[in-house]
Order: sequence, then C-alpha cells, then structure tokens
Amino acid sequence: MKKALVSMAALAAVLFAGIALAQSRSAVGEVEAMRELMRGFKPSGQAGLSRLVQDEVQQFCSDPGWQRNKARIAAIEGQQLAAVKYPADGKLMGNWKAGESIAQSGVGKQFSDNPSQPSGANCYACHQLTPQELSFGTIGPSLRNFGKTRGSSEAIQRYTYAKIYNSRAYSVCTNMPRFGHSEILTEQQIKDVVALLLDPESPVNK
Amino acid sequence: MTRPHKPVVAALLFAAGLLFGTGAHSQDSTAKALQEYRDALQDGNPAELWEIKGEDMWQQPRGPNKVSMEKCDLGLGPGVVKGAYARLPKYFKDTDRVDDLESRLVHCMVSLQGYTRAEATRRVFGGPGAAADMEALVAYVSSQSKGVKMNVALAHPREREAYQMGQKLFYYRGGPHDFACATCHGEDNKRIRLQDLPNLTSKKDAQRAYTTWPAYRVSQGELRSFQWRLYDCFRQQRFPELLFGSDASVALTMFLARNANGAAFAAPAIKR
Amino acid sequence: MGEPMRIRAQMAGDKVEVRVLMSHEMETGQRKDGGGNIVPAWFIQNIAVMHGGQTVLSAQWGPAVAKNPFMHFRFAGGRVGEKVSVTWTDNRGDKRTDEVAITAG
Amino acid sequence: MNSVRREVLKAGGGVTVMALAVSAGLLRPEEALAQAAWNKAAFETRSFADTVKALGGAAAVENPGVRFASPTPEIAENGALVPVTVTSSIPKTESIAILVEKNPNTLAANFVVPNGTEPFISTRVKMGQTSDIYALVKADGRYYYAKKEIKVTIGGCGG
Repeated sequence: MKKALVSMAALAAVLFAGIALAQSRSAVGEVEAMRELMRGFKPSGQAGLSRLVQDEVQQFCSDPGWQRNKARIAAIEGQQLAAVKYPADGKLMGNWKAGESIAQSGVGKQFSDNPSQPSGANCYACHQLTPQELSFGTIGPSLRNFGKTRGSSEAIQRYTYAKIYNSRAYSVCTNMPRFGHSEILTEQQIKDVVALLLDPESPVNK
Repeated sequence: MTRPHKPVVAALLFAAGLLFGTGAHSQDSTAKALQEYRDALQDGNPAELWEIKGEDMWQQPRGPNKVSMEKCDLGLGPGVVKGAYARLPKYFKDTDRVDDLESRLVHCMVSLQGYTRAEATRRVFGGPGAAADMEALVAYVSSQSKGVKMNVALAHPREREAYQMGQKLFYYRGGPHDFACATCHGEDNKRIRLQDLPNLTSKKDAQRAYTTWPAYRVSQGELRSFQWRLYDCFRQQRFPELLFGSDASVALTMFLARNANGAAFAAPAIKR
Repeated sequence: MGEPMRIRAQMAGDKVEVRVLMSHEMETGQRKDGGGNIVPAWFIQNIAVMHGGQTVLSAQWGPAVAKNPFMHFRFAGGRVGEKVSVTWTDNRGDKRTDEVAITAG
Repeated sequence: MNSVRREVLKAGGGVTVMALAVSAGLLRPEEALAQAAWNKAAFETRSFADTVKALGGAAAVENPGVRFASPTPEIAENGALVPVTVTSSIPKTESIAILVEKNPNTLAANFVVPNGTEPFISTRVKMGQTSDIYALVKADGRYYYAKKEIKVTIGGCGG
C-alpha cells in the first residue's frame, strides 16, 4: 500500500513536471485532472503504474490534432531513428520459421501474462503476411510479398529491422508498437521477424 | 485481390470468403450466414438468466441492514429502474460525483444495505462456476432500458468535465505498446484478426457498440458489464488494471455513452 | 440446487410455446483450467417438462449441450393460467425444478 | 427424502417399480422421470452408426421428413453455441436426437416427444470443429435421419 502511494506520487510528479513547463493555467488544470484520472488504475502483475507515464512521443500522439505540428513530427522521427540499436554482430536476418511463430503469438506484457514467457509480436492481429494464415487483421497494411517487391539488400534489411525496432522512426504516430525500443521483442526475435518478411524462402514471399 | 490456392484450414474457409472473396457472391453469402448465426442466438439469450437473478436480488432484503435496493436512486428517483440505464452516467448530488450504473449500485449497496465498499466490490466480474452478483444486477437494470433512446446529459459542469476527461483517456497513449483506445477504435472497417472493430469516433459505430453492452459473451459463458468491457480493453492495451467504478472508468463510459445518444438501447445482447 | 431457470410458456394458437433457459456450466470433462488440470465433467443429464400431470417433453443430454442450455418446443392441450414445470438433474445428482403459468399469446 | 420414497428407490428403481410408484402417487411424476436411467452407453459412442445401435435401432435411413429448420446456421461463429432446430413430419415420431459426428462423443441430446407434443425441438449444442450434424428421429420403432454440415470458425470444446 505504502509502495503504491509512493509510486503514485512519483507518477504524479512526472506527469506534472513533464507538462507544466511554460503551459497556460488551464492546461495545468487539465494535467492535474488527468493525473487524478490515472488514480483509476492499480498495478497488476507485471503492469505497474509507470506504464501510465507518457514519454514525449506518446504524449505528442495523444493529441488528435498532432498532424498539424510538422516540425515536431520531423524532429521526433529523427530522434527515434537515431536511437535504433542495430545488432552488434551485423546480422539482421534470422530464421523465418521462428519469425512466423513470433508473428502468430499475441501474448506478452498484459497484466494477465506470465512475464517469464517470451512476448509475441502479434503481427497477424493487424497485418496480412503469409497466404496460409487467413485470420489476419486490417489495422495495418498487408505485408504479403513484402520481400518479393523490395528485395533483401542490406539497406532494405536495415530499414525493416529499424521499422520493427521503432516504427516511430518512420511514422511518428503509427499504431504499431516499438518492439525493440520498448523491449517487447529481443534482438533475436526481431531478426526472425525480419527474415519472415524478407527471406525469399518465407511464405510471405511465395 | 488474391485467391487462396489451398485453403489449409477448412474451418476458416468461409471466414476467408470475407477477406479474399472468391467473388462478390461468396463474400455476401458468408456475411449473410454469419448474420444468420448471430440472429439465431437472439431468441433465448442466456443473459436472461442474469436478468431474473438480478431482479430477485434487487427486490430481496439483503446486507446487514436487510433492505432491498428498491429505494436506490439511479437518477430517475428512488426505485425507478425503467429507462434509468439510458441516462447514465450522470451527476449525483448525494455522492457529489458522476456515477455510472455500477458505481451507483455500489453506492446503494453501501448506503442502503449497509455493506462495506470492500464487500460490495469483492466480486464484480464472474468467472467459471462463480457468477458475480454485480453482473446480475447490471443485467437486470440495463434490461429495463431496452428500446429506450440513449439520452445522456451534459448539463452539469461535472458531467461535461467527465466527458472531456473520458475523451482524453480515449486518445491517451501509454504502456509498452503505445496503445490508446483509439489505436483499435479510431477508424472505419478495421479488423483485429477476423474480429470487426467498431470505430468509436463515428456516430453509427459508437451507437451500435454502446447500446449492445452489457452482453452475454459466448466465448466466456458469462454476462459482461460495460465496466468489464473497459477493464478487459485496458488489459489488452497493456495498461495497469482499471479500478472498478473509478473516475477514469466512469469518465470513459460517459464519453462513449454520450456519443451513443439518440440510438435505442438494445442490451443485454449476446456476442460471440 | 442450481440457479433459477427462465421459463416462458405462451399460447400460440391452440398450442403452448415453451422456451426454457437453464443456468448450468455443462462442463465437457475435456477442458483444462488455468493450472492445466482437467475440469471434471458436470452436465445436466435428464430433463422433464410436465403439464397437468403429464410429461410433455423429456430428454437425456450429454456434455455437448451448450453451457446455459436453451430449448424451445410446443405442445397441445394447455390453457392460460395452467402450470408448466421443468425439472433437470445433473451427473452430480444435483436437481432443480421451476414452474410458470401459461400466458396468453 | 421421505421414508416411503426411500423404500421405493431401494426397491430397485426399475421402470415398472417407478410406474407403480407414480400411479400409487408415491412419487411426483417429474421425480420419476428425473430418475429414469441415463443412457450412458449411447452418450459414449463415437459414430453415427454406433449411436443408432446404442439407442436400440438396427440402422437408420435418410428421410426428407426429418428436417433442420431455422435457426440452424450454415456457419457458427463460435462452436460453443450452435443453434440446432429439428422438425419431423414422419407419423408417430417418438424421439428426436441430435448428433455431432466429429465431437469426442457423437450423441449430444435425445428428446422424447410424447403424443400431443409437436415433433419440433430447438436447442443449442457445442461443436469442437466443422462437422456434419445429424437429426435422428425414431418413429413407430424405426429410425430416420437428416444430415447437414455446419462450419465452425472457433471450436467450442477447448480451453
């Protein structure tokens, strides 16, 4: 209980400090109200209250009018791209079969999930990929023939890796999670998903 | 559009008709068949089992004070149940807050029946073999608004504030996945896997979505309240746990309920 | 004991139209719980619907009848105000009877 | 339980004893029915033919007098809840059973339809996967059936 109070105070401080800089009084009031509202959540399983503390990008993209701020968009995308960590061994493509099972799995990071189990990427929730999987979502574009149409050059591999690692590097307020940046997937898992998309042997490209 | 060469999963063959379409005809017939399935469930919705249990619970003297809920004011005066759900959430003077149905029921269980808040909220969502009293009460009260037009007011300043905060929460991105409600519910004609997603920023979808909760969820065999709907959305959003009846939950409900104004309430419904 | 059933018995022409919803888990005995253990089978086995001392429908069920079972049928010879009762027993020996009066169509 | 009733049950629970008990007013009729032996063997069968046998028939023939009526869907969005409606126009229909070929056990339900009750039943079953379902009617001692495939997009027997 004490711990919860402390983290609540920390959360309040962060939320407040983050936005109070040079804002109008009414905006401060709004921040205050939002902070109050966040008391409506409690930590559960692996999901602590720190998850409610927004980073700069989340905060920017929570404003439905974000598209108007062209300068910020370019600046944030640049920052996000600069922070992408590529694999130290220089290899960007893993195993497409492992990538397929990662793409299928929707578990991970929910308070109901076992944190010792690896997270999935849940690609099929939003994207079409292989022709065999008919149960796919349409929130994101179809990735069918992703590698077939783009090839698998070093540049394409780097782009694909970075896009999965941090999609905001290319589209600041995309719906897609930042799988590397937010530590949802491991480096090896991202390589495997890159292979699912780019390997000529992958059913995505057949 | 591509055609599937070898649909390996026979069970999904027809569902696939929705996506690939072996022609407009098959698309239409699949959609029609699924609609027939959904229609077939309407007669004999197990939600009625929760409704009769909830009605009984409403009328029976319960709690340390051994009184019924029949003096509970859901906004239309003590004991008035008919049409009450279609006007909630609303501001209540006695609690000095905006309440939705569930938080109001907790208030009545505490103030009338003498339960502690902890007792009243001990089991708010049912699980296998253990239905929740709260969901039965919700089923009963909401069923008494069937056919009533949604009419949620923004008359009191606190109601307007709740709506605005609910709207902010709807667009609030957070957690490891950067998800907001709007991530999945902000555009027309989107699906997650094969599941259609309502665009809660459009009037038509918002109306249809809100007026069909609470619902009997076939996959869980449970009657699910709107509080449960929000709780489970935030779980999948990778947020911490939404507290039952919290200001956040009521504000978001206010935003969604108000956007459904004008549509006839049609729940408890049944959903796959 | 079980939870109350929802029974509707309504005149439709010269017949009585009966709809029954029962509250029951109808566990198949094949499902696993969160801990990976099989949940034992638990389901309604026998049903009897009575009117005026006569059986108007009886049934035997296995666990493949859906959770919170529903059935709908019609019988002749009933009148408004007369009682229709439904009784189920399950494989644990639990039992429940509920009764309603026939309503006008 | 009262002592008279206990004695009756002790006496064996056979059909004849039950019938006597009912006519003597010792048991309420629905109690007698609820005691009717559940046909364990029939509910453990794994094929259409075996179910027919376990129910006491030799064979069943397809007959247009047995029909799946609305609501019985072509596709079930969730196999946990599949509406099935059966009617029979065969004279002297005595019972209507519903069978799901690919379920772990074939027989789902068997309804006994006495005189005066319409040979019509609507209920809901579980289906683990896309499968043929059968409506099996017993009429004047013989067995007749209708068959229909129902496609299931989510199975209803898993966790």
